[in-house]
Amino acid sequence: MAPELKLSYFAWVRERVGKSDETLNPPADVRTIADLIAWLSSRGEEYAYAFDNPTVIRAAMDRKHVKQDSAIEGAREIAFFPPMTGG
Amino acid sequence: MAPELKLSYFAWVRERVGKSDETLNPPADVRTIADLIAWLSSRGEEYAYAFDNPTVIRAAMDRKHVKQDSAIEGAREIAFFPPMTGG
Amino acid sequence: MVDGGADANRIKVQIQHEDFDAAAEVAALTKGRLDVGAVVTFTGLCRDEGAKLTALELEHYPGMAEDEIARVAAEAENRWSLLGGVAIHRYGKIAPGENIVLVVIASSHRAAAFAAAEFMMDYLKTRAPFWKKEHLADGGAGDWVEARDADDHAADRWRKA
Amino acid sequence: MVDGGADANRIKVQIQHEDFDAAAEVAALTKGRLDVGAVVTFTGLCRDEGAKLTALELEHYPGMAEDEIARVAAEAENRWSLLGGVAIHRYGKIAPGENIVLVVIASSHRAAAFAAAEFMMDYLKTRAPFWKKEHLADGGAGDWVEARDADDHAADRWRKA
Repeated sequence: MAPELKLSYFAWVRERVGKSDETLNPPADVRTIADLIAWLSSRGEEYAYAFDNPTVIRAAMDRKHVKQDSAIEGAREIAFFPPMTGG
Repeated sequence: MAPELKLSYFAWVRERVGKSDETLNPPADVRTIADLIAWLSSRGEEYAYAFDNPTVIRAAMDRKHVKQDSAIEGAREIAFFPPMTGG
Repeated sequence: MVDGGADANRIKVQIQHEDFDAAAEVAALTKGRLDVGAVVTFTGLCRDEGAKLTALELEHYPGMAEDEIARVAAEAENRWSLLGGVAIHRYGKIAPGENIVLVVIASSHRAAAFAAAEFMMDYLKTRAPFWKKEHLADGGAGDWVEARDADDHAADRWRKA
Repeated sequence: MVDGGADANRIKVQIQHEDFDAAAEVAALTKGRLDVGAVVTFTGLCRDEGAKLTALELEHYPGMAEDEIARVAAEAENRWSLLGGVAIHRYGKIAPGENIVLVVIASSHRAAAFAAAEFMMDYLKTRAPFWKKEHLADGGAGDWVEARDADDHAADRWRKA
Protein backbone atom coordinates (compact mmCIF):
# COMPACT_ATOMS: atom_id res chain seq x y z
CA MET A 1 0.00 0.00 0.00
CA ALA A 2 1.30 3.44 -0.90
CA PRO A 3 2.00 5.66 2.11
CA GLU A 4 -0.42 8.46 2.93
CA LEU A 5 0.63 11.92 1.90
CA LYS A 6 -0.86 15.17 3.15
CA LEU A 7 -1.20 17.76 0.43
CA SER A 8 -1.72 21.45 1.26
CA TYR A 9 -2.65 24.25 -1.11
CA PHE A 10 -2.32 27.98 -0.60
CA ALA A 11 -3.52 31.23 -2.19
CA TRP A 12 -4.86 30.83 -5.75
CA VAL A 13 -3.69 27.21 -5.92
CA ARG A 14 -6.00 26.54 -2.96
CA GLU A 15 -8.83 28.49 -4.59
CA ARG A 16 -8.47 26.60 -7.88
CA VAL A 17 -8.17 23.14 -6.30
CA GLY A 18 -11.14 24.08 -4.11
CA LYS A 19 -9.71 22.83 -0.82
CA SER A 20 -6.87 23.74 1.52
CA ASP A 21 -5.64 20.21 2.14
CA GLU A 22 -6.32 16.54 1.58
CA THR A 23 -4.66 13.20 2.15
CA LEU A 24 -3.89 11.07 -0.89
CA ASN A 25 -1.98 7.92 -1.81
CA PRO A 26 -0.04 8.66 -4.98
CA PRO A 27 0.98 5.61 -7.04
CA ALA A 28 4.53 4.31 -6.70
CA ASP A 29 5.68 5.77 -10.03
CA VAL A 30 5.11 9.29 -8.70
CA ARG A 31 8.67 9.94 -7.57
CA THR A 32 9.24 13.70 -7.78
CA ILE A 33 7.34 16.92 -7.15
CA ALA A 34 6.96 17.27 -10.94
CA ASP A 35 5.50 13.73 -11.13
CA LEU A 36 3.09 14.64 -8.36
CA ILE A 37 1.97 17.79 -10.19
CA ALA A 38 1.40 15.73 -13.38
CA TRP A 39 -0.51 13.03 -11.50
CA LEU A 40 -2.69 15.58 -9.67
CA SER A 41 -3.39 17.41 -12.95
CA SER A 42 -4.77 14.15 -14.36
CA ARG A 43 -7.20 13.77 -11.46
CA GLY A 44 -9.68 16.44 -12.48
CA GLU A 45 -10.36 19.82 -14.00
CA GLU A 46 -9.78 21.73 -10.77
CA TYR A 47 -6.25 20.30 -10.51
CA ALA A 48 -5.56 20.80 -14.20
CA TYR A 49 -6.57 24.46 -13.73
CA ALA A 50 -4.48 24.92 -10.57
CA PHE A 51 -1.38 23.38 -12.17
CA ASP A 52 -2.09 24.91 -15.59
CA ASN A 53 1.37 26.54 -15.67
CA PRO A 54 3.61 24.31 -13.56
CA THR A 55 6.63 26.62 -13.93
CA VAL A 56 5.05 29.22 -11.61
CA ILE A 57 4.13 26.65 -8.95
CA ARG A 58 6.31 26.52 -5.83
CA ALA A 59 6.45 23.50 -3.57
CA ALA A 60 7.45 22.74 0.00
CA MET A 61 8.17 19.28 1.41
CA ASP A 62 7.69 18.93 5.14
CA ARG A 63 7.74 22.72 5.39
CA LYS A 64 10.92 23.31 3.43
CA HIS A 65 11.16 24.78 -0.04
CA VAL A 66 12.01 22.17 -2.67
CA LYS A 67 12.56 22.16 -6.42
CA GLN A 68 10.25 20.28 -8.73
CA ASP A 69 12.86 17.62 -9.48
CA SER A 70 13.14 16.75 -5.78
CA ALA A 71 12.29 13.17 -4.80
CA ILE A 72 9.20 12.95 -2.60
CA GLU A 73 10.09 9.65 -0.96
CA GLY A 74 9.63 9.86 2.79
CA ALA A 75 7.62 13.09 2.66
CA ARG A 76 4.72 13.42 5.07
CA GLU A 77 3.39 16.75 3.80
CA ILE A 78 3.76 18.49 0.47
CA ALA A 79 2.43 21.99 -0.15
CA PHE A 80 1.81 23.80 -3.44
CA PHE A 81 1.51 27.56 -3.76
CA PRO A 82 2.24 30.53 -6.03
CA PRO A 83 5.39 32.68 -5.60
CA MET A 84 5.30 34.31 -2.17
CA THR A 85 4.24 37.92 -1.68
CA GLY A 86 4.73 38.54 2.02
CA GLY A 87 6.80 41.23 3.68
CA MET B 1 42.58 97.72 5.92
CA ALA B 2 42.18 93.95 5.64
CA PRO B 3 38.63 92.72 6.26
CA GLU B 4 37.82 91.12 9.58
CA LEU B 5 37.60 87.34 9.57
CA LYS B 6 36.00 85.23 12.26
CA LEU B 7 37.96 82.04 12.96
CA SER B 8 36.38 79.11 14.82
CA TYR B 9 38.11 76.03 16.17
CA PHE B 10 36.58 72.74 17.21
CA ALA B 11 37.53 69.57 19.12
CA TRP B 12 41.30 69.12 19.58
CA VAL B 13 42.08 72.03 17.27
CA ARG B 14 40.15 74.22 19.71
CA GLU B 15 41.91 72.67 22.69
CA ARG B 16 45.36 73.19 21.15
CA VAL B 17 44.71 76.77 20.01
CA GLY B 18 43.24 77.42 23.45
CA LYS B 19 40.14 79.26 22.30
CA SER B 20 36.96 78.48 20.39
CA ASP B 21 36.96 81.56 18.19
CA GLU B 22 38.62 84.87 17.48
CA THR B 23 38.50 87.66 14.94
CA LEU B 24 41.66 88.37 12.96
CA ASN B 25 42.79 90.43 9.97
CA PRO B 26 45.00 88.19 7.87
CA PRO B 27 47.42 90.00 5.54
CA ALA B 28 46.49 90.37 1.88
CA ASP B 29 48.86 87.65 0.69
CA VAL B 30 46.88 85.03 2.66
CA ARG B 31 44.70 83.90 -0.22
CA THR B 32 43.76 80.26 0.47
CA ILE B 33 42.87 78.05 3.41
CA ALA B 34 46.39 76.59 3.19
CA ASP B 35 47.88 80.11 3.33
CA LEU B 36 45.74 80.83 6.37
CA ILE B 37 46.95 77.67 8.12
CA ALA B 38 50.57 78.62 7.39
CA TRP B 39 50.04 82.18 8.59
CA LEU B 40 48.28 81.05 11.80
CA SER B 41 51.05 78.49 12.46
CA SER B 42 53.58 81.35 12.38
CA ARG B 43 51.66 83.32 15.02
CA GLY B 44 52.58 81.20 18.05
CA GLU B 45 53.30 77.81 19.53
CA GLU B 46 49.65 76.99 20.21
CA TYR B 47 48.80 77.44 16.52
CA ALA B 48 51.92 75.58 15.39
CA TYR B 49 50.81 72.71 17.64
CA ALA B 50 47.19 72.78 16.42
CA PHE B 51 48.23 72.82 12.74
CA ASP B 52 51.18 70.48 13.30
CA ASN B 53 49.89 68.06 10.64
CA PRO B 54 47.92 70.20 8.18
CA THR B 55 46.84 67.18 6.10
CA VAL B 56 44.43 66.01 8.83
CA ILE B 57 42.90 69.47 9.31
CA ARG B 58 39.45 70.05 7.80
CA ALA B 59 38.09 73.51 7.07
CA ALA B 60 34.71 75.11 6.54
CA MET B 61 34.11 78.51 4.98
CA ASP B 62 30.86 80.20 5.96
CA ARG B 63 29.65 76.83 7.23
CA LYS B 64 30.42 74.81 4.12
CA HIS B 65 33.20 72.25 3.78
CA VAL B 66 36.08 73.54 1.64
CA LYS B 67 39.41 72.15 0.47
CA GLN B 68 42.67 73.72 1.56
CA ASP B 69 43.34 75.19 -1.87
CA SER B 70 40.06 77.12 -1.75
CA ALA B 71 40.31 80.92 -1.99
CA ILE B 72 39.16 82.67 1.18
CA GLU B 73 38.26 85.96 -0.46
CA GLY B 74 34.87 87.13 0.72
CA ALA B 75 34.70 84.71 3.64
CA ARG B 76 33.19 85.98 6.87
CA GLU B 77 33.85 82.88 8.96
CA ILE B 78 36.39 80.09 8.62
CA ALA B 79 36.41 77.06 10.91
CA PHE B 80 39.15 74.50 11.49
CA PHE B 81 38.56 71.05 12.96
CA PRO B 82 39.68 67.42 12.86
CA PRO B 83 37.86 64.78 10.76
CA MET B 84 34.29 64.47 11.99
CA THR B 85 33.18 61.64 14.27
CA GLY B 86 29.44 62.20 14.68
CA GLY B 87 26.67 59.77 13.98
CA MET C 1 27.66 45.54 30.32
CA VAL C 2 24.72 43.24 30.84
CA ASP C 3 25.33 39.85 29.30
CA GLY C 4 22.06 38.18 28.53
CA GLY C 5 23.84 35.06 27.31
CA ALA C 6 23.94 33.67 23.78
CA ASP C 7 20.13 33.65 23.46
CA ALA C 8 19.92 37.40 24.06
CA ASN C 9 21.74 37.83 20.76
CA ARG C 10 19.37 35.61 18.76
CA ILE C 11 16.66 36.97 16.48
CA LYS C 12 13.18 36.33 17.86
CA VAL C 13 10.55 35.27 15.28
CA GLN C 14 6.80 35.72 15.69
CA ILE C 15 3.85 35.15 13.35
CA GLN C 16 0.65 36.71 14.60
CA HIS C 17 -2.56 38.42 13.57
CA GLU C 18 -2.31 41.10 16.28
CA ASP C 19 -0.49 44.34 15.64
CA PHE C 20 3.02 44.79 17.02
CA ASP C 21 4.66 47.63 18.94
CA ALA C 22 7.97 48.43 17.23
CA ALA C 23 9.08 50.77 20.03
CA ALA C 24 8.48 48.10 22.68
CA GLU C 25 10.49 45.57 20.66
CA VAL C 26 13.39 48.01 20.26
CA ALA C 27 13.26 48.85 23.99
CA ALA C 28 13.35 45.15 24.92
CA LEU C 29 16.36 44.59 22.66
CA THR C 30 18.42 47.46 24.02
CA LYS C 31 17.31 47.50 27.67
CA GLY C 32 20.25 47.46 30.07
CA ARG C 33 22.72 46.86 27.25
CA LEU C 34 25.73 49.10 26.79
CA ASP C 35 27.21 47.24 23.82
CA VAL C 36 24.52 48.11 21.26
CA GLY C 37 25.67 50.95 19.00
CA ALA C 38 23.15 50.64 16.20
CA VAL C 39 19.53 49.58 15.85
CA VAL C 40 17.89 49.35 12.44
CA THR C 41 14.11 48.96 12.38
CA PHE C 42 12.11 48.16 9.28
CA THR C 43 8.33 48.48 9.32
CA GLY C 44 6.30 47.38 6.32
CA LEU C 45 2.83 48.89 6.07
CA CYS C 46 -0.27 48.25 3.99
CA ARG C 47 -0.72 50.87 1.23
CA ASP C 48 -4.08 51.73 -0.32
CA GLU C 49 -2.54 51.95 -3.82
CA GLY C 50 -4.15 55.30 -4.55
CA ALA C 51 -7.46 54.51 -2.78
CA LYS C 52 -7.83 51.28 -4.78
CA LEU C 53 -7.74 48.97 -1.75
CA THR C 54 -9.72 48.70 1.46
CA ALA C 55 -7.53 45.91 2.82
CA LEU C 56 -5.01 43.18 2.10
CA GLU C 57 -5.76 39.65 3.25
CA LEU C 58 -2.57 37.85 4.20
CA GLU C 59 -2.71 34.10 3.94
CA HIS C 60 0.16 32.11 5.40
CA TYR C 61 1.37 28.55 5.84
CA PRO C 62 1.31 28.03 9.62
CA GLY C 63 4.40 26.31 10.92
CA MET C 64 6.39 26.78 7.74
CA ALA C 65 6.14 30.59 8.04
CA GLU C 66 7.85 30.51 11.47
CA ASP C 67 10.39 27.90 10.31
CA GLU C 68 11.32 29.75 7.15
CA ILE C 69 11.75 33.14 8.83
CA ALA C 70 13.79 31.41 11.56
CA ARG C 71 16.03 29.97 8.80
CA VAL C 72 16.46 33.44 7.31
CA ALA C 73 17.23 34.79 10.81
CA ALA C 74 19.81 32.05 11.44
CA GLU C 75 21.49 32.92 8.14
CA ALA C 76 21.63 36.61 9.16
CA GLU C 77 23.10 35.69 12.57
CA ASN C 78 25.69 33.63 10.74
CA ARG C 79 26.69 36.34 8.28
CA TRP C 80 26.88 39.36 10.58
CA SER C 81 27.93 40.08 14.12
CA LEU C 82 24.57 40.87 15.72
CA LEU C 83 23.45 41.61 19.27
CA GLY C 84 19.83 40.62 18.85
CA GLY C 85 16.81 41.10 16.69
CA VAL C 86 13.12 40.58 16.14
CA ALA C 87 11.10 39.57 13.09
CA ILE C 88 7.30 39.74 13.32
CA HIS C 89 4.98 39.03 10.40
CA ARG C 90 1.24 39.54 10.64
CA TYR C 91 -1.43 37.52 8.83
CA GLY C 92 -5.15 37.99 8.24
CA LYS C 93 -7.00 41.10 7.07
CA ILE C 94 -4.93 44.27 7.30
CA ALA C 95 -6.20 47.75 6.43
CA PRO C 96 -4.18 50.46 4.64
CA GLY C 97 -2.00 52.32 7.11
CA GLU C 98 -1.65 49.26 9.33
CA ASN C 99 1.57 47.38 10.01
CA ILE C 100 2.36 44.14 8.15
CA VAL C 101 5.92 43.26 9.04
CA LEU C 102 8.63 44.30 11.49
CA VAL C 103 12.35 43.55 11.44
CA VAL C 104 14.61 45.01 14.12
CA ILE C 105 18.35 44.33 14.23
CA ALA C 106 20.72 45.43 17.00
CA SER C 107 24.49 45.43 16.51
CA SER C 108 27.60 47.23 17.71
CA HIS C 109 28.00 48.90 14.32
CA ARG C 110 25.62 50.33 11.79
CA ALA C 111 26.87 48.52 8.68
CA ALA C 112 26.01 45.09 10.12
CA ALA C 113 22.63 46.30 11.40
CA PHE C 114 21.64 47.80 8.04
CA ALA C 115 22.85 44.80 6.03
CA ALA C 116 21.21 42.20 8.26
CA ALA C 117 17.87 44.06 8.35
CA GLU C 118 17.78 44.51 4.57
CA PHE C 119 18.88 40.90 4.00
CA MET C 120 16.11 39.67 6.33
CA MET C 121 13.50 41.68 4.42
CA ASP C 122 14.76 40.64 0.97
CA TYR C 123 14.82 36.96 1.92
CA LEU C 124 11.58 37.07 3.84
CA LYS C 125 9.84 38.62 0.81
CA THR C 126 10.83 35.78 -1.50
CA ARG C 127 10.97 32.81 0.92
CA ALA C 128 8.43 33.27 3.73
CA PRO C 129 5.13 31.54 2.80
CA PHE C 130 2.75 34.49 2.81
CA TRP C 131 0.39 35.57 0.04
CA LYS C 132 -1.52 38.83 -0.25
CA LYS C 133 -5.00 39.12 -1.70
CA GLU C 134 -6.49 42.53 -2.44
CA HIS C 135 -9.85 43.76 -1.14
CA LEU C 136 -11.04 46.41 -3.56
CA ALA C 137 -12.60 49.74 -2.61
CA ASP C 138 -15.25 49.31 -5.34
CA GLY C 139 -16.40 46.07 -3.68
CA GLY C 140 -15.16 43.89 -6.54
CA ALA C 141 -13.15 40.73 -5.97
CA GLY C 142 -9.49 41.63 -5.78
CA ASP C 143 -6.56 39.77 -7.26
CA TRP C 144 -3.75 37.95 -5.57
CA VAL C 145 -0.77 40.26 -5.48
CA GLU C 146 1.79 39.10 -8.04
CA ALA C 147 5.37 38.46 -7.03
CA ARG C 148 7.73 41.14 -8.30
CA ASP C 149 10.90 40.33 -10.22
CA ALA C 150 12.51 43.19 -8.30
CA ASP C 151 12.11 41.17 -5.10
CA ASP C 152 13.85 38.15 -6.60
CA HIS C 153 16.68 40.38 -7.81
CA ALA C 154 16.93 42.00 -4.36
CA ALA C 155 17.28 38.56 -2.75
CA ASP C 156 19.76 37.39 -5.40
CA ARG C 157 22.13 40.26 -4.58
CA TRP C 158 23.06 38.57 -1.30
CA ARG C 159 24.35 35.46 -3.08
CA LYS C 160 27.05 37.44 -4.84
CA ALA C 161 28.07 39.31 -1.68
CA MET D 1 -4.95 59.34 1.00
CA VAL D 2 -3.95 62.36 3.01
CA ASP D 3 -1.81 64.74 1.02
CA GLY D 4 0.27 66.86 3.31
CA GLY D 5 1.73 68.77 0.37
CA ALA D 6 5.33 68.81 -0.81
CA ASP D 7 6.68 69.74 2.64
CA ALA D 8 5.21 66.61 4.22
CA ASN D 9 7.64 64.63 2.08
CA ARG D 10 10.71 66.60 3.17
CA ILE D 11 13.21 65.30 5.72
CA LYS D 12 13.07 67.27 8.99
CA VAL D 13 16.44 68.05 10.59
CA GLN D 14 16.99 68.76 14.29
CA ILE D 15 20.11 69.28 16.39
CA GLN D 16 19.43 69.13 20.12
CA HIS D 17 20.81 68.07 23.47
CA GLU D 18 17.53 66.48 24.61
CA ASP D 19 16.77 62.86 23.90
CA PHE D 20 14.41 61.99 21.05
CA ASP D 21 11.45 59.63 20.84
CA ALA D 22 11.90 57.47 17.74
CA ALA D 23 8.40 56.00 18.01
CA ALA D 24 6.80 59.46 18.14
CA GLU D 25 8.78 60.56 15.08
CA VAL D 26 7.72 57.45 13.14
CA ALA D 27 4.09 57.98 14.22
CA ALA D 28 4.18 61.61 13.07
CA LEU D 29 5.59 60.57 9.67
CA THR D 30 3.00 57.89 8.98
CA LYS D 31 -0.07 59.38 10.67
CA GLY D 32 -3.09 59.45 8.38
CA ARG D 33 -1.01 58.39 5.38
CA LEU D 34 -2.00 55.42 3.27
CA ASP D 35 0.82 55.72 0.74
CA VAL D 36 3.70 54.77 3.05
CA GLY D 37 4.72 51.14 2.56
CA ALA D 38 8.11 51.16 4.26
CA VAL D 39 9.70 52.95 7.20
CA VAL D 40 13.37 52.44 8.02
CA THR D 41 14.56 53.76 11.37
CA PHE D 42 18.20 53.97 12.39
CA THR D 43 19.11 54.69 16.00
CA GLY D 44 22.74 55.21 16.97
CA LEU D 45 23.52 54.68 20.64
CA CYS D 46 26.47 55.38 22.91
CA ARG D 47 28.46 52.20 23.72
CA ASP D 48 30.59 51.79 26.84
CA GLU D 49 33.34 50.02 24.85
CA GLY D 50 33.58 47.16 27.33
CA ALA D 51 33.07 49.34 30.44
CA LYS D 52 35.87 51.69 29.33
CA LEU D 53 33.64 54.78 29.02
CA THR D 54 31.29 56.63 31.35
CA ALA D 55 30.15 59.01 28.64
CA LEU D 56 30.84 60.58 25.27
CA GLU D 57 30.92 64.35 24.98
CA LEU D 58 29.62 65.45 21.60
CA GLU D 59 30.89 68.82 20.42
CA HIS D 60 29.26 70.34 17.36
CA TYR D 61 29.45 73.39 15.14
CA PRO D 62 26.10 75.12 15.69
CA GLY D 63 24.50 76.32 12.50
CA MET D 64 26.77 74.30 10.24
CA ALA D 65 25.58 71.02 11.81
CA GLU D 66 21.97 71.79 10.81
CA ASP D 67 23.01 73.10 7.38
CA GLU D 68 25.20 70.12 6.58
CA ILE D 69 22.63 67.50 7.61
CA ALA D 70 20.00 69.44 5.63
CA ARG D 71 22.32 69.24 2.58
CA VAL D 72 22.67 65.47 3.08
CA ALA D 73 18.88 65.23 3.44
CA ALA D 74 18.30 67.24 0.25
CA GLU D 75 20.67 64.90 -1.60
CA ALA D 76 18.71 61.87 -0.31
CA GLU D 77 15.38 63.46 -1.36
CA ASN D 78 16.91 64.02 -4.77
CA ARG D 79 18.19 60.50 -5.25
CA TRP D 80 15.24 58.48 -3.98
CA SER D 81 11.47 58.74 -4.08
CA LEU D 82 10.72 59.45 -0.42
CA LEU D 83 7.54 60.26 1.51
CA GLY D 84 9.19 61.97 4.44
CA GLY D 85 11.90 61.60 7.02
CA VAL D 86 13.56 62.86 10.16
CA ALA D 87 17.20 63.28 11.13
CA ILE D 88 17.98 64.20 14.75
CA HIS D 89 21.51 64.48 16.13
CA ARG D 90 22.18 65.09 19.81
CA TYR D 91 25.12 67.02 21.26
CA GLY D 92 26.56 67.37 24.78
CA LYS D 93 27.33 64.65 27.29
CA ILE D 94 25.72 61.31 26.49
CA ALA D 95 25.96 58.19 28.69
CA PRO D 96 26.37 54.62 27.40
CA GLY D 97 23.00 53.18 26.45
CA GLU D 98 21.64 56.61 25.51
CA ASN D 99 20.62 57.69 22.02
CA ILE D 100 22.97 59.78 19.86
CA VAL D 101 21.39 59.95 16.43
CA LEU D 102 18.12 59.11 14.71
CA VAL D 103 17.34 58.80 11.02
CA VAL D 104 13.85 57.79 9.90
CA ILE D 105 12.89 57.46 6.23
CA ALA D 106 9.41 56.76 4.90
CA SER D 107 8.82 55.60 1.33
CA SER D 108 6.37 53.57 -0.73
CA HIS D 109 8.94 50.81 -1.15
CA ARG D 110 11.58 49.30 1.07
CA ALA D 111 14.59 49.56 -1.26
CA ALA D 112 14.39 53.37 -1.34
CA ALA D 113 13.81 53.59 2.42
CA PHE D 114 16.81 51.37 3.23
CA ALA D 115 19.11 53.09 0.73
CA ALA D 116 18.19 56.62 1.79
CA ALA D 117 18.54 55.85 5.52
CA GLU D 118 21.94 54.20 5.08
CA PHE D 119 23.11 56.98 2.75
CA MET D 120 22.04 59.60 5.31
CA MET D 121 23.99 57.84 8.06
CA ASP D 122 27.11 57.29 5.93
CA TYR D 123 27.19 60.92 4.80
CA LEU D 124 26.26 62.32 8.18
CA LYS D 125 29.15 60.37 9.78
CA THR D 126 31.75 61.91 7.49
CA ARG D 127 30.25 65.36 6.80
CA ALA D 128 28.24 66.55 9.81
CA PRO D 129 30.45 68.67 12.10
CA PHE D 130 30.32 66.63 15.31
CA TRP D 131 33.26 65.36 17.35
CA LYS D 132 33.19 62.83 20.16
CA LYS D 133 35.42 62.98 23.22
CA GLU D 134 35.62 60.04 25.59
CA HIS D 135 35.03 60.26 29.35
CA LEU D 136 36.90 57.36 30.90
CA ALA D 137 35.58 55.08 33.62
CA ASP D 138 38.93 55.27 35.44
CA GLY D 139 38.53 59.04 35.72
CA GLY D 140 41.43 59.74 33.36
CA ALA D 141 41.19 62.25 30.53
CA GLY D 142 39.78 60.55 27.49
CA ASP D 143 40.83 60.95 23.88
CA TRP D 144 38.96 62.45 20.98
CA VAL D 145 37.46 59.57 19.01
CA GLU D 146 39.43 59.11 15.79
CA ALA D 147 37.68 59.07 12.44
CA ARG D 148 37.50 55.59 10.95
CA ASP D 149 38.61 54.83 7.41
CA ALA D 150 35.63 52.45 7.22
CA ASP D 151 33.32 55.46 7.49
CA ASP D 152 35.02 57.22 4.58
CA HIS D 153 34.76 54.07 2.50
CA ALA D 154 31.08 53.69 3.43
CA ALA D 155 30.41 57.24 2.25
CA ASP D 156 32.46 56.76 -0.93
CA ARG D 157 30.30 53.80 -2.00
CA TRP D 158 27.46 56.19 -2.84
CA ARG D 159 29.56 58.07 -5.41
CA LYS D 160 29.88 54.99 -7.59
CA ALA D 161 26.18 54.13 -7.30
